[in-house]
Amino acid sequence: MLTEIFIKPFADMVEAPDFLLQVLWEGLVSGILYALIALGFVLIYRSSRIFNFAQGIMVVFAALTLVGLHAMGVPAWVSVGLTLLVMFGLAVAIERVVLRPLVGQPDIILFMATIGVTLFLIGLGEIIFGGENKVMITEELGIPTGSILFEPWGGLLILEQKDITAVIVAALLVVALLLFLNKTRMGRAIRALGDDHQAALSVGISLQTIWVLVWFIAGIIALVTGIAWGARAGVSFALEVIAYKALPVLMLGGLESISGAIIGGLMIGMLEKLFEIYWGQPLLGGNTETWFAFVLALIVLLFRPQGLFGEKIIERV
Amino acid sequence: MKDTQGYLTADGRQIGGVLMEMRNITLRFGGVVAIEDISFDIREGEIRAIIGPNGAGKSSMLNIISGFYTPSNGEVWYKGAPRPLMKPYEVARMGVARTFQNIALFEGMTVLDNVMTGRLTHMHAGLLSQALWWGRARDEEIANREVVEKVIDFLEIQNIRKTPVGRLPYGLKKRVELARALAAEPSLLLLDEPMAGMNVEEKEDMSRFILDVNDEFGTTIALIEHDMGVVMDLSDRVVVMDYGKKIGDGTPDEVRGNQDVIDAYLGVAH
Amino acid sequence: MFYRTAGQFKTSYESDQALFPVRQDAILLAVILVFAWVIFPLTASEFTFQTLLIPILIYALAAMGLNILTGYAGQLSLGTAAFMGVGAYACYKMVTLMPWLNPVVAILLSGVFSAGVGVAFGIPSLRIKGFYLAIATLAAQFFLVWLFEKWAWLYNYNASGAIQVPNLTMFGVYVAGPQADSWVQYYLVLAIVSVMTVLCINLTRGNLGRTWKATRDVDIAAELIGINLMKSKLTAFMVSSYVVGVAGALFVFMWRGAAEPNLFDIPLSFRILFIAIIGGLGSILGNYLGAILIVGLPVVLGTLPAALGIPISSSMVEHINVMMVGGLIVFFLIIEPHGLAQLWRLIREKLIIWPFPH
Amino acid sequence: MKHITRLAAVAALGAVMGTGVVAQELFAPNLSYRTGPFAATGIPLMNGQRDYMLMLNARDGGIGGLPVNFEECETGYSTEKGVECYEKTKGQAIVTQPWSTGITLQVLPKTNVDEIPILAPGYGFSPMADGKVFQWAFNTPASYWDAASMILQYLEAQGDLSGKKIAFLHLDHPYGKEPLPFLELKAAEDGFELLPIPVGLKEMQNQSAQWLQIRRERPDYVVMWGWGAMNAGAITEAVKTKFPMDNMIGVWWAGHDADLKIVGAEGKGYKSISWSYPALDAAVLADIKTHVVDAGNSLSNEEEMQGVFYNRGLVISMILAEGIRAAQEHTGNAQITASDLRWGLENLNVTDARLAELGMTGMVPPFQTTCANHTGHSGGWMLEWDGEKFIKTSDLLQAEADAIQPLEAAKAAEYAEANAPWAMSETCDAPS
Repeated sequence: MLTEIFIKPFADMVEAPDFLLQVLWEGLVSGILYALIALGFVLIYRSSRIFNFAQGIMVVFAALTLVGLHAMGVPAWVSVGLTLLVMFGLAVAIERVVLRPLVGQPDIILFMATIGVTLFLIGLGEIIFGGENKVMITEELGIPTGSILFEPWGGLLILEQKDITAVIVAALLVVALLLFLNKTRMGRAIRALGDDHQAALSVGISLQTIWVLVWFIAGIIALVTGIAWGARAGVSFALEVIAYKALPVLMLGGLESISGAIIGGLMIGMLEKLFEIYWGQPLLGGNTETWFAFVLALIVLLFRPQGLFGEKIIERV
Repeated sequence: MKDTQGYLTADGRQIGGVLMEMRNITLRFGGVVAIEDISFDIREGEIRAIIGPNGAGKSSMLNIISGFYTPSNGEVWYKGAPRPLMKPYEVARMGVARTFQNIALFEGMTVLDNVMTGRLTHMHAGLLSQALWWGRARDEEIANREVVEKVIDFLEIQNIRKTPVGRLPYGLKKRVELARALAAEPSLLLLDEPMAGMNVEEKEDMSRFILDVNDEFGTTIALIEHDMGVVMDLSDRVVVMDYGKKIGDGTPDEVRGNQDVIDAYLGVAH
Repeated sequence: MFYRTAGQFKTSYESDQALFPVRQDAILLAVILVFAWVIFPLTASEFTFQTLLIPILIYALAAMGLNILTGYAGQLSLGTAAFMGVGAYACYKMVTLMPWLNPVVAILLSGVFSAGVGVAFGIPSLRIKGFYLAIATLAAQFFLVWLFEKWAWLYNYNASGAIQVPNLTMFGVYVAGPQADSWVQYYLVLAIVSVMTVLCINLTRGNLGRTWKATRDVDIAAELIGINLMKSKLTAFMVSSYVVGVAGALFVFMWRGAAEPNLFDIPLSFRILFIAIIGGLGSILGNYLGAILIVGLPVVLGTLPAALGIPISSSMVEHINVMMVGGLIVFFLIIEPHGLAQLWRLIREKLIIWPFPH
Repeated sequence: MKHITRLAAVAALGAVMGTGVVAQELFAPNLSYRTGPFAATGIPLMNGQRDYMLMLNARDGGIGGLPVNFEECETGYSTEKGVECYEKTKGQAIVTQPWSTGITLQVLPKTNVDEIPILAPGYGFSPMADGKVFQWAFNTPASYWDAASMILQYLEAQGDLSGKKIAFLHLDHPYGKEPLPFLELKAAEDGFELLPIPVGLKEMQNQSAQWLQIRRERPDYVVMWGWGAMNAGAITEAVKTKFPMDNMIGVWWAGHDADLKIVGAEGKGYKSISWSYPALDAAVLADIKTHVVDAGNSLSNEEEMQGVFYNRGLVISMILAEGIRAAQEHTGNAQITASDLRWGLENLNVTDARLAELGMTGMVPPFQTTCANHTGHSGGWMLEWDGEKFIKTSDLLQAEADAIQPLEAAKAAEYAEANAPWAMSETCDAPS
């Protein structure tokens, strides 16, 4: 039994390094998508202390809008533009209808409100778009769909071109976001908001504007995530569950840390895949990915309550 | 070692032996030294003040007394024996009660329930008894309510008994917090800036209550205060801290004449 | 007028601590009890029993369990359904391993197992706070549901992986399983839920309740006035999980009749959280109000279009239902973040001084 | 007490539904799911079922002169909602069509007490075939064990299975686990290695771990019991992993045109066993076009109507309609009760001739039920994806009755024992 746990998995890894690489690659692709969703959470949390559970449904909503518009005959890239417009409208609506009346309420109330928004969007989305699984307009958007084969060590490594595209686009998005947050006035205001509302206000941008903007950015992230994930398995409401995968990332990386979300996402993506393939499937009957990330984050937090990237908190009275 | 000899205060009260003694206390946070090698004692029945300018380490000292911080060096002696390393709640159970600088009342509860939490350390009924509201739980609830009502009468907050504390004004909140600490019937009562943020009238009220508590129940009180004036009238002996060091210790009159203290308060360059 | 409290004086602390210091409250409760114990059972249809009366009681109990943890002790949990599952599976194992066991005893004992598991998963609460803890409770949620799937012993190696409630009798009457009559199950649920409610009220108004609330409001201050935070949080996890576990056992044995693992997945947890929050955190009454709204409303909405003769497909009704529940959650949070119980409290205060404006 | 509440239920429902207790119609509700994660596969089936009944109402004025009230109660594939729908409809309904194996398992014991037939064509609990034990349950015309048996036969025809490795990719849900007992039995008998790979409900769209496992284990075949979003997920992953499509076979619920369209030509060679086939030239389709589509009453669309699932929906409603007709002829009344319908469903005889009369030639193999045999074991065809649509690629396959029946009897007896006291019909000779 002990060898099964401690020796065999590593022996397997060494024996088939091409397979190990494939596992890591799959983990990386999932991880980057987790990171993207986690980023949406972090941005909103930093600027408004809202734990936005609706991030998952926003992914679905954005993807459905895109596909739906295209099905109506709108050209692909115009659909992307219109979808962004819809996401902006959604951001404004959420700010007006939900956030503004709830300013100053306890965290848990705001959290519940986002769950309310989630349900509302599910119902609305199903009425508008219907529940059928839809095909993401991958080719129309000019995303390459083939795959690239490598043969390292005489083995086989399959890299899907759309996964590669997803990784590149996600990386570009992250870089763009970091530039925006660090180099622009608006971006700095958003970052400052995380630390101090007054400081942010002194920049001369109203809180409302910042909120709308942040929710809109979260909407853009949702659209990118939706395209990338939808390209893999179609677009339907079942996509919503990937939002849960971002939660342990937040635990590990911290609710407020942008770099934490990225590193945490990649780490969890790869580790959960490794665990599932080398330990979960042979020893535990599989499907460990549903909980592995949570349990990992829990254990890390037990020893480092501030998360991997947080600073130690000195409690005061 | 036990010092049983007390002293007589100016107004003629007999102060008893040493209740608590701080021996060479040092506290460091990482590289920062918050308190450096401070010793003093608190005697039974006295009102002991710790004063000093902002950042002097007063609050840290109070936190050490109440067990919230553990000193990096030095010992805390309590009731004639060194206090082992313990959790804050264990310290509280040994008879140390306190109030907080930025009021820490339980906002979701009524005044009565808040004060009742002061009696927690005196209630021991089991889960089952409480669930059934029968036997020990019920008896305790009634017995402790009587104690609490006495405190409520004493602090003159009868009329707000059933009001949620969230609705009270600042000054009353401070008084409720004092009530909660008093309800515990502590051997040592710690007051963390009891007058902070109060107007003159409220300060006078609070001073009166502090003196009455000390008078009526003989409770030993240690308080820290930023504002020198009130404290001098109130306390029997004063410790003065500055930049984590003790710069004076004695009766208010002695301290007032101390050059170091005057410098610290007048902000003479070090 | 009806709620005038003038003339009702308390002469002892004991009577001041009584459950219903105001007489009208007691009368109102008596009326509700008569409805619950006599009028509903006599008049309710099978459909009403199965879709309104029984589930509302069970959901209210589950929410009460969650409320103890989240509303009273301030520890946000998103894993309620998993603990219900522990109760349900424990009950299933007990009645299949020991068929002679009285079903009510089995249901009450099954809470002990969920209490144990609850304490184990409550340990992180000593170090982790707020949303981090909420996410941590999701670890329990996902891990336990996975375990229900994979641990075949739990469902007696049944090929479908689901558990099926056998026919159980008590004093010669069927109380669980397909042979049991709805009204029998209703009375049983009502009795258990009533008793649990009284116990919960006692716990939350006494010393333990104050300990929990202190932990919730200012945990540092709570510790400095002598509260052992570990004990306070873990007893909250224990009591909460016990209640939730009993609710889980009732859920499957007195209502659903069968269960598959993913029944205890996150949507159920959220549903119970909605009930607790819409009803009012830190309130016992609120759980009932929340359950009536969240469980009852969709049922009523579902039958409305047909009753009014509006030609609308059932899937559209369902979509609108989901939207409405989402919208209502936001709506109620905006008009009264402290829930329906607080709304009732305000109305009651108004009634007490009515007809005088102040 | 029970009687009173039952009466009250009927009265209340009558009031609520606005239909009245003695309505002149056949109330045959459907526990549909057009929402939720499985809606994608549910909608075409529901549309097919609905259109067939609407067509009968429009063309023939219903069945035996009485219109069919084919009301849908939305479940979203949630068991809880399903039970609610069951309770809501059972007062008047002559049948319950639970969809979802989860709901079937839940209402199965209830129907035995409430005495309402369950019609679960091609799903539910395989031992329901044993009509002596499951008096009220019908999984006509074929069970999951039939499916597993036919798939194995098909594979055996490609070469001996002993020493081969078969991965069983399934939804981790009662539905997906259903064929396991039979597959395990056959694995031991035929000497192949069975590798069950569960897909959790949350992983339906992200099956990379499962397919990495398949890549590592290198099975000769992948047999799939998938549903909803899982099918599309699995098929895209299979294409990506370069698993030979020829060696991948799904159950009939994993043969949905829309799922394959996502991969298009790359899915060529993928197979699905099926007891129904979209015979697009069948007369019934023309009738539906005339009476339902042209009248603007269909919820479907042209593309969907050419698919396997829509046409299967038609067959499902046909089975119910035939059961009703048989019951009407037997009792001589147009207004039949739930227990009359049970007789009807136990005495189905859908022959080739009858199919021709119905205009459904080639859409389903002929089958016959009896009191003891509630499945009928119609057999099925292997369908293959040609890049654009599914085509028949085999002759009619028949399940291996010898292997299935003892297992059915054993599992049925086990079920009855676990649910004792369980009402059974000891003899199948007594008239119902």
